Amino acid sequence: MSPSSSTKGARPSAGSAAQAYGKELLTRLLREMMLIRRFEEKAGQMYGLRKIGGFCHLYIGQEAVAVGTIAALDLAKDYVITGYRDHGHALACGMSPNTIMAELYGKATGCSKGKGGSMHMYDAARHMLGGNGIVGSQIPVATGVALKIKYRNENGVVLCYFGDGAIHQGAFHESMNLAKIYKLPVVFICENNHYGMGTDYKRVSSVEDFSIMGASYGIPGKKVNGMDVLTVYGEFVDAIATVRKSGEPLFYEIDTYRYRGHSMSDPAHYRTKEELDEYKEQDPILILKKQMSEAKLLTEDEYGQIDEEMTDLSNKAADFADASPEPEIDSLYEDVLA
Amino acid sequence: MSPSSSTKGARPSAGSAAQAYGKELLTRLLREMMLIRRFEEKAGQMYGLRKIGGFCHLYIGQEAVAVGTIAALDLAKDYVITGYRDHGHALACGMSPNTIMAELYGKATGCSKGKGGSMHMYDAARHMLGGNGIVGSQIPVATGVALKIKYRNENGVVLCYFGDGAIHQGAFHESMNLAKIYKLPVVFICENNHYGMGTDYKRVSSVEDFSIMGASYGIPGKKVNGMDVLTVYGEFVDAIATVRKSGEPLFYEIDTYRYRGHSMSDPAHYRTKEELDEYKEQDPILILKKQMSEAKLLTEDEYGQIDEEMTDLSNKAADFADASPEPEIDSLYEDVLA
Amino acid sequence: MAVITFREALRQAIDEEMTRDESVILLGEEVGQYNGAYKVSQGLLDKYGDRRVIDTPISEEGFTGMGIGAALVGLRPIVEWMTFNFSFMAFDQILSNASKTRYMSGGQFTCPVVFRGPNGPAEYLSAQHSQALQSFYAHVPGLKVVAPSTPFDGKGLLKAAIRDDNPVMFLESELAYAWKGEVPEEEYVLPIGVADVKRPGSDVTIVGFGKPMKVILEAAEELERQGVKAEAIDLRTIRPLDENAVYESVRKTNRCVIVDEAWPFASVGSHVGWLVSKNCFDSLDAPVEVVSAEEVPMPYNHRLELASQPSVEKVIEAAKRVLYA
Amino acid sequence: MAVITFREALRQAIDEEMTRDESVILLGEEVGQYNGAYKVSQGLLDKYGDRRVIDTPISEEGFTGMGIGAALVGLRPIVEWMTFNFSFMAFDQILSNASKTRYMSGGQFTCPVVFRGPNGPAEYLSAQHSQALQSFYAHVPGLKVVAPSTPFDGKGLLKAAIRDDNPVMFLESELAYAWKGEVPEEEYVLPIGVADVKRPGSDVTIVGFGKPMKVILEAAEELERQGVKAEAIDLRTIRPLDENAVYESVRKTNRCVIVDEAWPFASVGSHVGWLVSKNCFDSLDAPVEVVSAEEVPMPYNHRLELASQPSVEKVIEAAKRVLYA
Ligand SMILES: Cc1ncc(C[n+]2csc(CCOP(=O)(O)OP(=O)(O)O)c2C)c(N)n1
Ligand SMILES: Cc1ncc(C[n+]2csc(CCOP(=O)(O)OP(=O)(O)O)c2C)c(N)n1
Ligand SMILES: [Mg+2]
Ligand SMILES: [Mg+2]
Repeated sequence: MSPSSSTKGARPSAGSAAQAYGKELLTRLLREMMLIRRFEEKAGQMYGLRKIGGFCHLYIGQEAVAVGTIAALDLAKDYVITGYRDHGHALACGMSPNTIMAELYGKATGCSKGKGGSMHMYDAARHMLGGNGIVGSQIPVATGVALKIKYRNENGVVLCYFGDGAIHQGAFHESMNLAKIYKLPVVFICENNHYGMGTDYKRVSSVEDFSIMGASYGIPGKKVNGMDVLTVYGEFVDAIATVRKSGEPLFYEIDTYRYRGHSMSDPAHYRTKEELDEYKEQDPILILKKQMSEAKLLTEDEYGQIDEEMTDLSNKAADFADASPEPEIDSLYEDVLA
Repeated sequence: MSPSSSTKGARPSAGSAAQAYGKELLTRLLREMMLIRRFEEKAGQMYGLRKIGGFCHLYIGQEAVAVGTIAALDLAKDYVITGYRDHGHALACGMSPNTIMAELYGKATGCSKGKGGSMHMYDAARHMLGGNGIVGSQIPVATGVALKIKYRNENGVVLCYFGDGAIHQGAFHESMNLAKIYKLPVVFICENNHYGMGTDYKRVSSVEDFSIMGASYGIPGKKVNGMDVLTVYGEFVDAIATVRKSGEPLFYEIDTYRYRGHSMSDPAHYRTKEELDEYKEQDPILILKKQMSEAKLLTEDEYGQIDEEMTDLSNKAADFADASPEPEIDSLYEDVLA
Repeated sequence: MAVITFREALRQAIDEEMTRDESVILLGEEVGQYNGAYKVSQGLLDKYGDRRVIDTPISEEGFTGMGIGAALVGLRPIVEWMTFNFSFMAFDQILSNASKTRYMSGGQFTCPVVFRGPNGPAEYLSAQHSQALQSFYAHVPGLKVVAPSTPFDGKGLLKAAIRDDNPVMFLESELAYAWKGEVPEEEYVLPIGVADVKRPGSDVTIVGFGKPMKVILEAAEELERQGVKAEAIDLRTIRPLDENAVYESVRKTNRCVIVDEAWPFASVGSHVGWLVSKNCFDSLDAPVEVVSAEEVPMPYNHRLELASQPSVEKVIEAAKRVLYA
Repeated sequence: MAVITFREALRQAIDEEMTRDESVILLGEEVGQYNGAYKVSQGLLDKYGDRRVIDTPISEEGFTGMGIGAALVGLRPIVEWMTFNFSFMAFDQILSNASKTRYMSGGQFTCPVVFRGPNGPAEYLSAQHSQALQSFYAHVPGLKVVAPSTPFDGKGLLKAAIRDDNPVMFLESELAYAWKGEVPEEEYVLPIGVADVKRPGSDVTIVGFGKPMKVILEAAEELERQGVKAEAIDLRTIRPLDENAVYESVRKTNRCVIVDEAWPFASVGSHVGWLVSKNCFDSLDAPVEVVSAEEVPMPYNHRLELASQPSVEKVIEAAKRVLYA
């Protein structure tokens, strides 16, 4: 991988890629993206009904990133760690919609027993390490996870996600250097959805192409189109194979977009309707649907069925959460210390 | 200035440069470097006699950096800020050896009334802002000083010094970005003396040429030979003119070397005698002396006289410090709040 | 007097001081174009332009240091942290530079910077975003720490903080931004370091500051209904502390409860608890009680998060304990 | 029993635990090739190699987070901060991640990491390098805080800290590294959370921890000469606190002095002062005194720096005050 090559790489065209990947894989990617989409929509609705409170950062529009990257992992030995916009990554790691929705409801059946909420999805068994609410704070932690992988010779890889806003934290700089000097198997992934809250990333960034920042650490950096899940997946199959072999870090800027506001209360006046619409035309689900249809790997019927299934899973997750018990008051004092 | 050009720039050769700068300027640079050298030697001796305690980071070997850069400033409107290895910068800013030595002795006549010590030399009037003991902590502060210069349209420049060890702090990364996006008149200067305490910078750095790190922030970066004061001075006359005009930040890695241990108690086993000797052959004072002699701007006598004068100033500084009173015990409670 | 929100009172303070003194600037995440994450800086970018109202990247260590540097050479920056939780990123800048440069330089520099933003629990935000962090800053010589509980106090104290030549930590609250209160039309400034008796009483002294004053005053009302006259003292400033105001009251009531929504260990609450125990030793008829947060990170679940915080019931119970009632 | 230095006792603890448990690693600035800035890790790189003894760049936030991450997935890192002053750079990692991940994940993760290094005033180091920082960490649920005062306690408690499944802040002292004391040849581990009576007495209880225990014991000797029997209690662990050990003593002596070399406001010292005032209310014959650092950044000048710290004289005076002597 050469440093800072452009968004459109030398991969096979989407149509032929679809053929090559085959129906099973593509259907899996589609199902996962659609599950995230429907789940998030449901979560948004339930937030409106005050079943969910506080911050709730939806991932709608960015599905191809979590799904395309995590699909390339083997979570028996690999790990995922991300920020507060974490429902998508949690679902892509195979966490059940029920446990995630229950966590959003603050119920005892949630993955974190109702103590974490939207920003803190964890699943120790599936190697999902959260869910960090502090911008950039997960990046140093990721290097430690990679250090353990290396120490134990596990041949695993850590995917560490953060936003375009997080890249200006000192934690990014320190972690990139640490990962390089110790040769740690971690892929740093900047999900550039163009905004950190209300701030267009160009307003607060010295450079527009973050991928060049890898050069300061001798880490290959590359920018990838994050609206096309096959591009993301193809890139990450290679990337992860590279890291398993080299044991060394990589850096990706994945270009993406969030359709909703930063959190639930954000009217998003900082961007135009035109910009939003433009991205919606590149919707990752629509793109994959089109690719699959063109490759004759998906009928409208099949699509409709998947949609229904994912909607149903999301509704059931809400029902599960609704029916779940509140945590006992005494649980307040549990889990502080081991 | 082009990013990451090599150590040896396109400047005139040393001999002709010497001619061009003229005797007055060269003598000034020589005197300042020799004052630092003799002062530091004296401080080292007095430390041995326990007149000075705690950390005492000598600048011997690095004189050309502080002298060559600060000579290009106009301290009526420009500012200097550095780390704990600050005696050299303090002297180059024109602070009196007496006040600095008295501070080292912890006396009431010291620049900080005996409260700061070796690491915290300040002179508000001469725009010397310290003297920061926390590695990298002065770098964000420098951006604020530059912000004020810009805010008040003062056409000044801030020189911000830090070590090869400090460059791996998050503060460096955050400050570079801030300086660029706000277009702040600050020159970030990494004094690469090859070691952060006992650590060879190559052991903890992803890249060997730090000057390339400017590219992550769209800031021109350049590596300069810091053993030759005329190279440094020439470079900084240009750099400061550039910043006064553009109002934008620059980044320099200045290659230098410290002859002594990190602080007084460091036997410096981490480097070879050969390496040290090699650098001593490039001694910045010897080089300038040679350049001046060759250009017939300095006789051995003149050199001897300067040496004597600087030794004398340093001895007198020790006498002054010795004779100065201890601070009153009640001064303990002063200067906490304004 | 106009009745305005806490948010508006703070905005007025900043606005008036920016008009009054050209060296005052405001910087932080989303303070400009977005008009503030919690809208305290609404309209200020339009009014003062991006030279004086500066949107920053998410670089707390960097822009906090930038505020400090600008203060050391003559500006009077107001640094907004989106919340105090993010001040951890800037902890070194605050401790090593803001609080110490004056001392280390033998008084050569002043550092007139205000650090402000919401502090303390809000709702449904869980552990990393819902913490009361005053104990950390109250501990540090070289800082002042202010925590107003009403729009009136907020405006007058924020103006004082901006005019103060020292670094001032100014603690606000997400939940209190919408609270309303009377604020005079004419200009006023309140002194830093002076407590305020928010409700006079003779049976028990209840001491607090910031958002929990609401809980205290509600508890005091309920106690009144039950025949107990509680005196409610609002410290308003944590550092420097108006000790005498507290002692005067306790010497009258002989009983003291302190409310602090921070964790108790090494907190402002327990510190005042020790001060009162020591300095009113002969007046106290009962041990001093501290009502604090439970010793746990903040949970997300609403019932749990409420259970972890000081409440009207807990304050009443504590008051009854010191009254042996 | 061998008489060894504090430094050597700590080194033995690390060495033994690294031999015992392959998941223990050591990382920090200069811990390897340089054998430790204060030589605590002397010889460990040679013995265990750079896979287990890891020199880091000066990136406290980064390598602290690295230690936390490794701990969350099964290693047991010992993170050395060259001094606790530099932990400010890593404050977010400690507070937001080390202390909270277990809670936020509903107990799914443990974080068995030890953060250690010298804390508290040394000599001639001035404001940024000479501070006692226990108050910050003592405040935080989810952390344990240990501060031994002898080589024996140091070794036994460091071994316990390394075996503990929680983040432990382990506070050492530059000046105490050279202190000597008896340490058994055979293996032992001391429990975290148990105080120790370092000197029995009946007239006044003097409570402390860490380096100031030396001052306390000297003061107790001098008091003995003057006919006063002071009981010296070494907390050893600050969080969790062995409250009962203190109360038991105070209920016997009826008088209490606490010594804490940190600033007093919102400190461990004043917190224990409140606890004792409250829980020994009926036993106390005098107000509880706290001997602390003066409320100033540490000055460089030696006379001033000594004047700013707890001293034998100050402890004796405080003891006499509570004895009305
Ligand atoms: C250290 C810190 N500073 C500020 C915040 C408040 N905050 C939460 S999300 C956010 C924007 C982050 O943007 P980005 O990194 O681009 O991620 P995105 O939300 O776009 O996924 C901010 C400022 C925070 N949580 N942590
Ligand atoms: C944040 C922080 N970490 C560690 C230290 C201890 N320390 C003091 S100087 C130093 C080495 C710094 O090296 P470098 O930046 O290269 O500067 P030099 O000493 O070579 O001038 C270290 C680790 C410190 N003062 N601050
Ligand atoms: Mg973003
Ligand atoms: Mg160096």
